[in-house]
Amino acid sequence: MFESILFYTLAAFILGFGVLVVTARNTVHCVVFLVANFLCVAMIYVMLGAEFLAIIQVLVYAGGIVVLYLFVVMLVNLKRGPDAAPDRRRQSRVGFVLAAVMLAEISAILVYSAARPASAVAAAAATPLQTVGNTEVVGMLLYTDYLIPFEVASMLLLVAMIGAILLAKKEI
Amino acid sequence: MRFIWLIPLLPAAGALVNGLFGIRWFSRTVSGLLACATMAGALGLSLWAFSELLGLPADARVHDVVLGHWIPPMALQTAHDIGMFQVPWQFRLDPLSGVMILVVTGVGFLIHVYSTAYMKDEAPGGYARFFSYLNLFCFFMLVLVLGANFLVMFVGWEGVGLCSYLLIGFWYEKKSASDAGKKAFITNRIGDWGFILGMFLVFFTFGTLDFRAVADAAGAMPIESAGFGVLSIICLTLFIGATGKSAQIPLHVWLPDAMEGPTPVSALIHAATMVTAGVYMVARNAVLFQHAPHVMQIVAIVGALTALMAATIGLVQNDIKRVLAYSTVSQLGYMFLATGVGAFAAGIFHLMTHAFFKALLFLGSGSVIHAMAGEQDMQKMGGLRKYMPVTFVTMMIGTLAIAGIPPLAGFFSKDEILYQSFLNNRFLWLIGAVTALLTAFYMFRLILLTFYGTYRGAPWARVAAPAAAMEAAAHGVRHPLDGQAQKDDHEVSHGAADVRAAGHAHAWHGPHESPRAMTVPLMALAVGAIVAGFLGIPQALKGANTIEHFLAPSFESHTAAAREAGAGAAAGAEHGPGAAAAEEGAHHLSTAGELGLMVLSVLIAVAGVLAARRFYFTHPELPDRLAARWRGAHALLFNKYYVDELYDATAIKGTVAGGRGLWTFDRVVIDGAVDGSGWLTRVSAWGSHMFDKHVVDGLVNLVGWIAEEGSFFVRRLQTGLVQNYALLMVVGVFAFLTLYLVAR
Amino acid sequence: MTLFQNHLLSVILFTPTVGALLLLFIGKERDNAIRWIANIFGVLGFLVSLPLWFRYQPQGAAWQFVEHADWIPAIGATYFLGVDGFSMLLVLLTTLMGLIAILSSWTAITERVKEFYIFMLVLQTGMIGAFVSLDFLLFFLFWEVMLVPMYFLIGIWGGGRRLYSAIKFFLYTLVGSVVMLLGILALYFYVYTATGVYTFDITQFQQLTIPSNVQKWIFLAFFLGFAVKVPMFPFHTWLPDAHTDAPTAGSVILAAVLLKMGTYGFIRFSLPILPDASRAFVPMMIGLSLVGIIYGALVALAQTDWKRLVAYSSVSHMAMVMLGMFALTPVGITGSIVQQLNHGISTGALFLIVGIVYERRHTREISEYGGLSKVMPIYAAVFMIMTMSSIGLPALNGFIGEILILQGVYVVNKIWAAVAASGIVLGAAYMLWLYQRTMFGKIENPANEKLKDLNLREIATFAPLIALAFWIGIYPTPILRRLESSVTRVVLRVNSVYGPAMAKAAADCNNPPSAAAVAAAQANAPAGFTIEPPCTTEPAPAAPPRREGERR
Amino acid sequence: MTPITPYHYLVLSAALFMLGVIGVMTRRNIIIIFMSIELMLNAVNINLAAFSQQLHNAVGQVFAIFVVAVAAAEAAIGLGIILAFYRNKETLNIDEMNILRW
Repeated sequence: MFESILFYTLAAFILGFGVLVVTARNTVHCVVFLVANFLCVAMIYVMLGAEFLAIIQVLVYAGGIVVLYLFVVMLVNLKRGPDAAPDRRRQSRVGFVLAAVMLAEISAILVYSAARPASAVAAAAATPLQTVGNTEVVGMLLYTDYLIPFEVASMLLLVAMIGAILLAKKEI
Repeated sequence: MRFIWLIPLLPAAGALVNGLFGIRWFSRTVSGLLACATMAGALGLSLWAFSELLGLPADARVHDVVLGHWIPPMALQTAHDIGMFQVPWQFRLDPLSGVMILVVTGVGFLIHVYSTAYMKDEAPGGYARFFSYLNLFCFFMLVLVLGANFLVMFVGWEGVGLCSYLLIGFWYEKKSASDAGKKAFITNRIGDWGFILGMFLVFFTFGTLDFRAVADAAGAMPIESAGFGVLSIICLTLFIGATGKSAQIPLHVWLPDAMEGPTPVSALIHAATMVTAGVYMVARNAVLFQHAPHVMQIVAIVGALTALMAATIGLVQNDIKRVLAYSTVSQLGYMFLATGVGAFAAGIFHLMTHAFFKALLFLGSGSVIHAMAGEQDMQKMGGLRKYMPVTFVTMMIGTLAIAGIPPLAGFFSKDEILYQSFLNNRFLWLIGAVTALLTAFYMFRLILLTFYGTYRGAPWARVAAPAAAMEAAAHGVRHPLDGQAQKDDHEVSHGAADVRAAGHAHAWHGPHESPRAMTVPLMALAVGAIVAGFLGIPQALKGANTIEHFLAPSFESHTAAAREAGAGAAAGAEHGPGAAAAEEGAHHLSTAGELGLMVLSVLIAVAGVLAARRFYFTHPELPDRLAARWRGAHALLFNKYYVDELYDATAIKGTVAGGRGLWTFDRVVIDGAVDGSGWLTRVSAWGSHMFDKHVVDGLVNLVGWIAEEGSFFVRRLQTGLVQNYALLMVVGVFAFLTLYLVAR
Repeated sequence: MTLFQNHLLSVILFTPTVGALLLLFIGKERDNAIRWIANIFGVLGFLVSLPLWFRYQPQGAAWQFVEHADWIPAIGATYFLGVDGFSMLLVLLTTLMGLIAILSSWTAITERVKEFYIFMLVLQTGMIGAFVSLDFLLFFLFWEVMLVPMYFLIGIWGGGRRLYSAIKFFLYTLVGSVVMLLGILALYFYVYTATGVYTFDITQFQQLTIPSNVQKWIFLAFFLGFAVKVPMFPFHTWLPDAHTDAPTAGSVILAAVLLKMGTYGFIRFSLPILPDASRAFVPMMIGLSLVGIIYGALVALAQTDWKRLVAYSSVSHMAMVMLGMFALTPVGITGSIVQQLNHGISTGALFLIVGIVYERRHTREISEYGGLSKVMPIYAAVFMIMTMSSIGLPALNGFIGEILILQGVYVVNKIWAAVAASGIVLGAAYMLWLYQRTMFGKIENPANEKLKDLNLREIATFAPLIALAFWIGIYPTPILRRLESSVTRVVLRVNSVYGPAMAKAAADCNNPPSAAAVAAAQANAPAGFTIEPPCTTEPAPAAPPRREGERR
Repeated sequence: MTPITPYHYLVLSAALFMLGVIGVMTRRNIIIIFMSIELMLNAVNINLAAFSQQLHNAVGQVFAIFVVAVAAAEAAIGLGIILAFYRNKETLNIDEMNILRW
């Protein structure tokens, strides 16, 4: 019961902040709403038993990436509003409608599948929950089976870092 | 005698040193001395070698020296089986080459000495160049006579041709000189064509090129009296070579022109040595020729005709050197007549005596020309007897010798030839006798026109004006090295062929006796012209005919059997199978008959002399009257039977025109075909280009056009707006989702 | 040093390439540095090739200095180098003439110096490569490599209608070589069907027995490729143009080495690989050669352009080479090879001679000259020697070649020899006329009065050629000995008449003459000379080295 | 009230994703579009975490971590590009990023 209440509350916040992010006029406001959204998502993770992911979410997203956005927003310091001259060929309304219809379709699919759960999913659900801590499991996986992707990801980050420096510098 | 190879190499060394260093750095004295010293050394070595040769028993007078391989053995098909083609650098000293090296080095040495004075007015560079060429000539001539096989002989054969070319064209700035050199070389080359073909056939037939081996092999073959066999063809082709080198009909045309060279050159090369190479070569292959009697006949006829023709031309020439040149051609004809009738020894004997008196005559004429400051026209001489007594006396000796007045050298050798031809063929004897008459006539014409009568030449300043002398001196000082340029002046003023250097042009004090260095060789040669004949006093005169016996071994085949046969018999009575054949054909005359012939030939000579005296001394107007009366004949003779003109009009013009024609053919037809195929390629390229552009490319363009026009609408989708693309993506996802929903 | 010992041919082959690569790194404007480096590599190229002469064993294996490595295993192509006496001499000729050509260009080339020398060096690699390749595909590669630098040499540094000439040269040769490639491929696939092995190995080709109708077609294909290169009448017209318009160094290389590719091809490929066809085509080959001898000489007589005259004399001389070759006798083929060397030496020198005055006067018209003897005596002397060498004066190199060729031909057919010998007369005519028109007479053109005689560098370019001319003329034995085994091998393939004789000579060789005979011969010899024993003939040729590990 | 099943999470994530899509398609400020993309990534992460929990398999979380890493990289690069773009064009309007057109 408590879980349900928590979920719906969080879902409402998430979607609400999402709508605000998408619709807010002021970019700084957008960023703030985004942070709130991320925090709520982190709580969803906790609900899903993914504590480590939640921590990461808070640290990296809310702490790192969003700050990056803020910096950029400050740096560019727009003089003329980006939405001043909309291009009429963009048909944003079509996109809006399309997204809504798709959401409906996906939901329909989900509802339909929820009515007839697949056996495999049911079988997996029957197995007991993990006995050790979540972080330990994730760590074991990351540093054993997924070591190479992990290293590749770190390479990617390094490259991204260098690339970002190069791009952001005024004169190379 | 192991060092006979040094005989040719000494002059070669002299030529090399003079050529490499002398032209640049040596003074006249040094280069002249060097050249004379090498020749003296060669002469000394030759004398030594010859004396050693004499010391050997008569039938073993052969010495071979092999320096090494020239062409190592290689298998080659011959007429019989597969033989080995190989040529060693091999020299051979035998009686024949022994006589020849003495002639070459002896006369050569004297002419070298003579040249030191004669060429004195040349610039030092030209002087050294002259002696370098002269030495080189002696080298090649010695290689020619010492070579033990055809190919080594051919080295000398071609080499003397080269030197002749270089020396005739020594004053290369004159077109006539370089023309004459070229003519000599090319005419010789035509003869060489025959020579090398003969040489190839010799190898093909005998499998060797060695003279001795060839002679031995040929001696074992039957005499080809019935028809033209392989030996006859060999001899004929070799004889073509000999006609080129020895200026016989039809290749005689180069020798008179060769007088463009300096006079010592004419004396050495075109009288004494090189032109006799053909005779030497025929004599060297005596055994071959003896086995080809038909060719012998041809040789004799060609020789006789040449002798007669050249003598008739000599009658009317006015250039002193040209008279001598035709005389040389004529005497060479005699030598071929001798070899043609089988009297090889007589031919070589005449060659030797001729070398002495003709060299003497040429050098004498050089002395005259020297005295006349380059004048060569006998019409403009006369009365020179009192100005240059030594030259006169020596030349007179030479003339008497060539005319055949006993007891001078020419008498014995010429008489021997006439006697032998009388034995062989009376008609040939008749031609020979007529030629002897003509010879005596034109030679005395020469002497009379030159030395007797009154002086008809250009006047000269009796007392040299001091100013002129000083000017000449100053000129000399100003242009000490500019001999060529001064010579040009001279040439213009005299227009003569044998041009001398400037000294005379500026300070000519009239005809005068030549310096010691020129007269001493004259005297030496005069002595030779007197005594050389005593080597061949015929048995009819109680002589021993030494030279014939000495040379005989060189004209026989030396198979073991033949040598034994020869050793057993009395000397000269019975030769090897080859020589015997010639002897057998001849019928011997009694001693009285031989003496009668001798008296007859002396009478003929005297008749010629007397006729000349009548025409040119006592009644000097006669020749002109005769010439006027027989104008056609005179013109024919004066123009040398128009042979030059004939050759020029046919062979030379024909070849050059052929060359031009072929060149046009080359450019138009052959290159035209190449360019034409290039043009065709380009035309077809253009055609396919057009096809490509309008048809193939047209189709491609059509497709492109359709695509372009069709895409004009579609391209509107490409707005460049990122969000439009995103929208399209979403549409796609939407479509898939819808499909999923509908299809499931 | 082992690299040098075991890979001598590779070292020789790539020394010029190294030079060319080095030149790439030199600044364009440093002309003198470029010249020095190019010359040093020219000399170096010659020096490294000298051991070939000394270490070649005339009685040794058929192919010496062999190198073998995979190149394209899939099609059986290998990097297979080796020389016999014949190709060894041509390699030496190439390195020497390359050196001389480079040396002669010091002042003649003033524009694009760097490119010029690079092309020269690359060209040299191409030429050497063609001579040392024992793999047909490798040979073809080098054969084509030669074409490109030569094309640029003519097209960029030439004179007159240089582009026309360059393109003509390129296309003409290319047409020939494409047909030749067809022949090579035909041979290649024939060998595959016969033996089941894909190979381009020439030593194996030379042992095949191919049906004579197949041989004929392949022969014709080869003929076109090689005849264009020789060049034989009537495929010769590219030569005068290319020679005339090429720069001096180009003409020298073209005459001295490139033309030898054709004759080399005939001797190396056509004769031993296709013996039946070679015999069958003798009348055609001899006919074309005889026409070429006379025709080239007559056309040379009509020339007014100095270089063109020499070029046509080349046509005549190369026809002589072909004549000797197709006599199919040991002497004829030996003479043919010697004459190739001679032609390289004397015609190369003649082109250098033209180049000397062309550099000073910038004209090749004969009528522009005259009387040069007076102002340029050394030059005149050199020209005289080379003229004599060219017209075959005895004791100079040209004579040896001509006499061997003519003697070799004579024993086969007397008429052929007689006709060919008349070419010698014509040769004297055009060369002496040229000499007279240029060297003799008075100087009538004021431009000639101040001409400078040869300087030391120019003398240095001629000195080796003159020395060689005399050496070959007077003592050719060392060269002829080195040729014996090659010639024997070819003759045994193509003209089996000589088999027994050569076997006998080999037997003689094994039984040296008695000591007494040697002593007797030695007694007659002058001091300081030794009589060589008559044994020089190579024993029947040893089988070429089999390749270990046959690959597909 | 029904218990919270993975399907709830999936619907949530789909809705969040569609919000992101709408943002990407309707906004013209590049920064906001980027933030919309972040929303979409978060939606995916929720999805992964949900399945991880349902399948009792931590691999989903591992992937989510990778997604976070990639998102960080993408943000860094993307923002760098934005800065560069802004320096050149003085605008953040996506409509003016249209020079890639045909």
